[in-house]
Amino acid sequence: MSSTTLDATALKADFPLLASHDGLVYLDSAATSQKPQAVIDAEVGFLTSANAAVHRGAHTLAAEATVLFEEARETVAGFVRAAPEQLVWTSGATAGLNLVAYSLGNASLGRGAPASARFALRPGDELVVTETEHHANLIPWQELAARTGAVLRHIPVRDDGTLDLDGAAEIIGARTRVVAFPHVSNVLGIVNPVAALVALARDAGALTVLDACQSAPHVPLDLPALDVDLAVFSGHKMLGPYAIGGLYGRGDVLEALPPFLTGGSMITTVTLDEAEYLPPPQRFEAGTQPVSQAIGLAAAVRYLDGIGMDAVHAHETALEQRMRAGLREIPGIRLLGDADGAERVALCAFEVDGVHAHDAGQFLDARGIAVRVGHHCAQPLHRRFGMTASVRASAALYNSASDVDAFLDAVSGIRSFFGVAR
Amino acid sequence: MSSTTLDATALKADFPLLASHDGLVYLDSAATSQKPQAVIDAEVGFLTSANAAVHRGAHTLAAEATVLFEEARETVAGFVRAAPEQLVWTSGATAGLNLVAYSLGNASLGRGAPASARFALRPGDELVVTETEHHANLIPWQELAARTGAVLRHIPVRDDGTLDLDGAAEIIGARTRVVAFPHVSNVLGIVNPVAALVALARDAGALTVLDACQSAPHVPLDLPALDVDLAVFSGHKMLGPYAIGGLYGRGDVLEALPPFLTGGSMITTVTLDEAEYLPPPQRFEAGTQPVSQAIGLAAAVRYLDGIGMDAVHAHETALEQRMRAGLREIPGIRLLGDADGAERVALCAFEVDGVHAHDAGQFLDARGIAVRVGHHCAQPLHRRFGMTASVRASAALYNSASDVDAFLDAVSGIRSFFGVAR
Amino acid sequence: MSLDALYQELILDHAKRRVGFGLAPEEGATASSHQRNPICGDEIEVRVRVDGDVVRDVTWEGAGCSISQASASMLAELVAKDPDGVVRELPRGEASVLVNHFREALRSRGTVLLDEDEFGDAAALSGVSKYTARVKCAMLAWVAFEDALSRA
Amino acid sequence: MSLDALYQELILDHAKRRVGFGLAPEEGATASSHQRNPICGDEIEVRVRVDGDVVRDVTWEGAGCSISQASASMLAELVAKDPDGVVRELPRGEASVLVNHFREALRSRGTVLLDEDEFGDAAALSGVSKYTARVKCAMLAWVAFEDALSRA
Ligand SMILES: Cc1ncc(COP(=O)(O)O)c(C=O)c1O
Ligand SMILES: Cc1ncc(COP(=O)(O)O)c(C=O)c1O
Repeated sequence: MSSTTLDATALKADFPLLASHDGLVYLDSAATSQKPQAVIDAEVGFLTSANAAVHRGAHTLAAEATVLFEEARETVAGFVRAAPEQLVWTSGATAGLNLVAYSLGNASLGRGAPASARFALRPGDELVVTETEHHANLIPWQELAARTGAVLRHIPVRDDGTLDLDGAAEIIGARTRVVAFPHVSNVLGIVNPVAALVALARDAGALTVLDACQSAPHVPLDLPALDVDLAVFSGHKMLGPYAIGGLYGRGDVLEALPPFLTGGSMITTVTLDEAEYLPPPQRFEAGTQPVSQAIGLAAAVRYLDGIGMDAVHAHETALEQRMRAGLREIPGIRLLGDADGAERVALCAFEVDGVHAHDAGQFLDARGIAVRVGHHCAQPLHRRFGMTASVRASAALYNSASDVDAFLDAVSGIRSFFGVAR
Repeated sequence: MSSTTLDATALKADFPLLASHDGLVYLDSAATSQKPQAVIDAEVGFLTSANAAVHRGAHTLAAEATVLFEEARETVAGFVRAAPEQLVWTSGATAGLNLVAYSLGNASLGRGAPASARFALRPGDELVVTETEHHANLIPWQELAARTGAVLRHIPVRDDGTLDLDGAAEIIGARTRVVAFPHVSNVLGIVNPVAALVALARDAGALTVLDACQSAPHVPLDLPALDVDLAVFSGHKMLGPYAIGGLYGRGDVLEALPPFLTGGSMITTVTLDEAEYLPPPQRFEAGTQPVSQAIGLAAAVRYLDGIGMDAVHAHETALEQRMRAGLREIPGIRLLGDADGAERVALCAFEVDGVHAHDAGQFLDARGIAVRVGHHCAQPLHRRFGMTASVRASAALYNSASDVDAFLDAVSGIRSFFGVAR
Repeated sequence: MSLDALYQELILDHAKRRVGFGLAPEEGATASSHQRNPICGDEIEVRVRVDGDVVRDVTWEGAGCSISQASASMLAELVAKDPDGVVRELPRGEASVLVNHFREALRSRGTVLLDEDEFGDAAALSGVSKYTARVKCAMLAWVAFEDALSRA
Repeated sequence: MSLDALYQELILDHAKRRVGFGLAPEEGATASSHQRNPICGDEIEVRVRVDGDVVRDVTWEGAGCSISQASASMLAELVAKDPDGVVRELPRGEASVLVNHFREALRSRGTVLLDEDEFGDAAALSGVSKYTARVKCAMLAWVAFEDALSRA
């Protein structure tokens, strides 16, 4: 770790919720992260000193607000190494994925500029996702398939949690129009081989869509270098506010996609009967935008960059190894997707033999440890592993080794409390 | 005004931006309102003491957050006299109107439960809006028409800014499937005759959609009593946070509409190939919701209710009359839709003879008066009145009579500054 | 509240004993209801047999957490069999009242307790009402019972 | 900055005089560009006539605020006619450089000023760069000019 070490216990002081909840071990960051004071201050500062409508007014406040809003776009785009015009604000990852799916649906109905026609789907065309999807990267494609007659196919996952690339190579082919997959699954925590999947998709001439929700807060991201066409992430999972997210897109792809949401601020000329649309990113940003949230998210990525994503990643990798090694030692614990040597984020999902996930979670909660229980919006993945629910512990930069130890200690007491340990 | 008077100058102290910008006359509330400290405190309080994923976790924080989030729904629903399950969170009015338009589009493609079929549009079916629409209540219907083969028709507006109800009665008929209109236009400020339009729509068996963006912050609203099927409003225009809004729907209507955005937290069972959806409101709330924003919006409506919407309305009516009377006296001012005796909110849009709106706005800004200039996302309405842009002054509860006087004084200097006054 | 107060012996015990587990064959005036908890994916099927105005039998199947399993077991015992296995004869009307009282207490966030005379072992579920995220777990079987009854 | 510094005499004067207003007939190597400001709906049409490597003529039509009208007028004067009406012969390459310098100064938020020797009357538009919301108004004609030139 050397020069990239970080002191998580000191960092906690930056997070008012963690600082004020003594003894709380928050291991639910994959659901939503806690927010540093800097993010709260940025948003409150904007609301109390510069709040006004952006891209619309000529008055001083409005001009100031517009500048701050567009600077936030530059900052957040820079965090994923993108140009500002490649970043579309959304209300979150779910909204971003729906944007893409509906935009393709609109292209299929003949909407958009002539260039949009290349995205039109026809019956028999194939959309490809993985068996590991969060519902947000699954149901929008199911619905798009149902609306257009396209067929949805799934890349299988192996028992050890890695994607079956041989299977992927068989599934992705001439009929494939879209390949959508998670950078990191929110249940398995494994960093998927983006380059291999992108290569398969490129060969097939398919559009690639990356769900970067669970990687953006944890690993250094260079979206243009990953060479995907589109990618989404959510602000609230990366230390930022709720109700904001980003959709990254290659210039030529965004340029050719028809609009999704329509309304104010995304048009040039509107008559009663039709409208002409602005270029990206505005084309996809109808109506009043999440202005203070954009400024909050910019503060969040500045905070992350201040620490350094390499340091964050190194710290979290150490936590992950400690957590996984510890869980492997506890009798009656079954880890989902426990591949050896996989590159991961600090996230472990597991079953406790003889104890329902809800009960296990309740037991941990009573010991001050906040984890998530349930299917984590990934029912097909749980079914694939023969279960309906699991316990998931997920760490972030503010967790320390002692958080992990407290968690492991508590987990080792679950089965005896519920009378199933022998 | 009697017992319903309010002291706007005292109220300003509740709004940190107004309190700290000495001499600022903020008359751009129709674009976005300023936020009282109570709203900021509610959101920050949540983020620093109870922040966690809602409807998902079993741990203490998550359970607390869920309770606060659902209490916010009750509060905001109560503000418009609706039941909690009749209120769907959206990211704003634009998103709410797109939700309705896309949901109808999905029904037209055979999606949704069998009950959704009654919303299916066929070529030749008619959608009706008014000539006064904000682009947010126009373009989604243009696009829906283009996707389904339906025809979009427009209720004309009279020179005095009132809707032509005779025209409406001719347009709304057996082919009409949807009638969408603003409660209050964001350029004319006139409260439209909801009952008359709803009666026409009901007779035709059409769905009614009310854009309540510009009424919710200013007049007491009882959406069930207005008897519309669906209605939308935006949080940021009613003292609340950005990135949140509400969609109100009658129970049977929401129950029958197919989902729009899909993803997590809106389903019961998901397989790799299909999903079953929860009842409303969750069916329409895919993905992580604007949690802290919902709590902020609840604080905003509590603040408004604390003052009393009757008092707010009475105060703003007085401001409106002062502003309109004053503008009518200034040579070279042409008010848009200047009907006598119309019920209005405190909003005046006007042209200054010989001076472009942008220049007029700049002049006012230099005198500390923030107004909006441009087409205010209502190009067809401006074209109808023979112009491309206007100046719009819009007040809210925190404006005082002296704000209006300062505004009028400045307006009367515009033409001589630009050398067009004789 | 401590964890032991939530997971009382009686609850852990019922979760294991599972009174009424295994659906009775469909005969006479029988109706079933299938309910799901969308958060964890747990499912339950509850079957009732009624005889004129009287609830004769409640059986169930399903998997879930110990709260949901215990709650189903306690419901089955309360409605259809007393602790000694003697068959009860609960009128339909009273069964609905029972469900309503149960719902009210569970949604009360700890302010309304379940009465032992009325609820028997199920009174031990009072503590769940302070854990708002677990109320659904305890309610699942009761909602299924109410729904099945309405169709029987 | 005061309003008078933004709305200098020269600007208000050009907004009225409108040098180059009225599109010249299409003849020779002519090209036009139509640009809109989506915020206020203002539109402009700019037409250029080139002769080999030399810009011969810039004319325009459109309505807008005084900044946008003055900017178009100043551009027409600068590129095609000097203040005494004598025709200039600006090489294409220099014209692009001019537009780039203009854009740079206008986007600089007041840190880069327009040089009077290079820009003539248009140097009076320097002040606009502090009003970020008005930069589009001043740029409109120049963007149209650049676009027309690229197609001529
Ligand atoms: C009448 C009307 N409808 C819809 C909208 C759109 O609201 P938002 O931009 O908050 O989505 C606005 C405000 O811009 C409005 O004034
Ligand atoms: C992998 C993944 N994709 C998508 C989402 C959806 O994100 P959001 O709920 O913020 O829209 C999540 C989080 O819930 C996730 O973990």
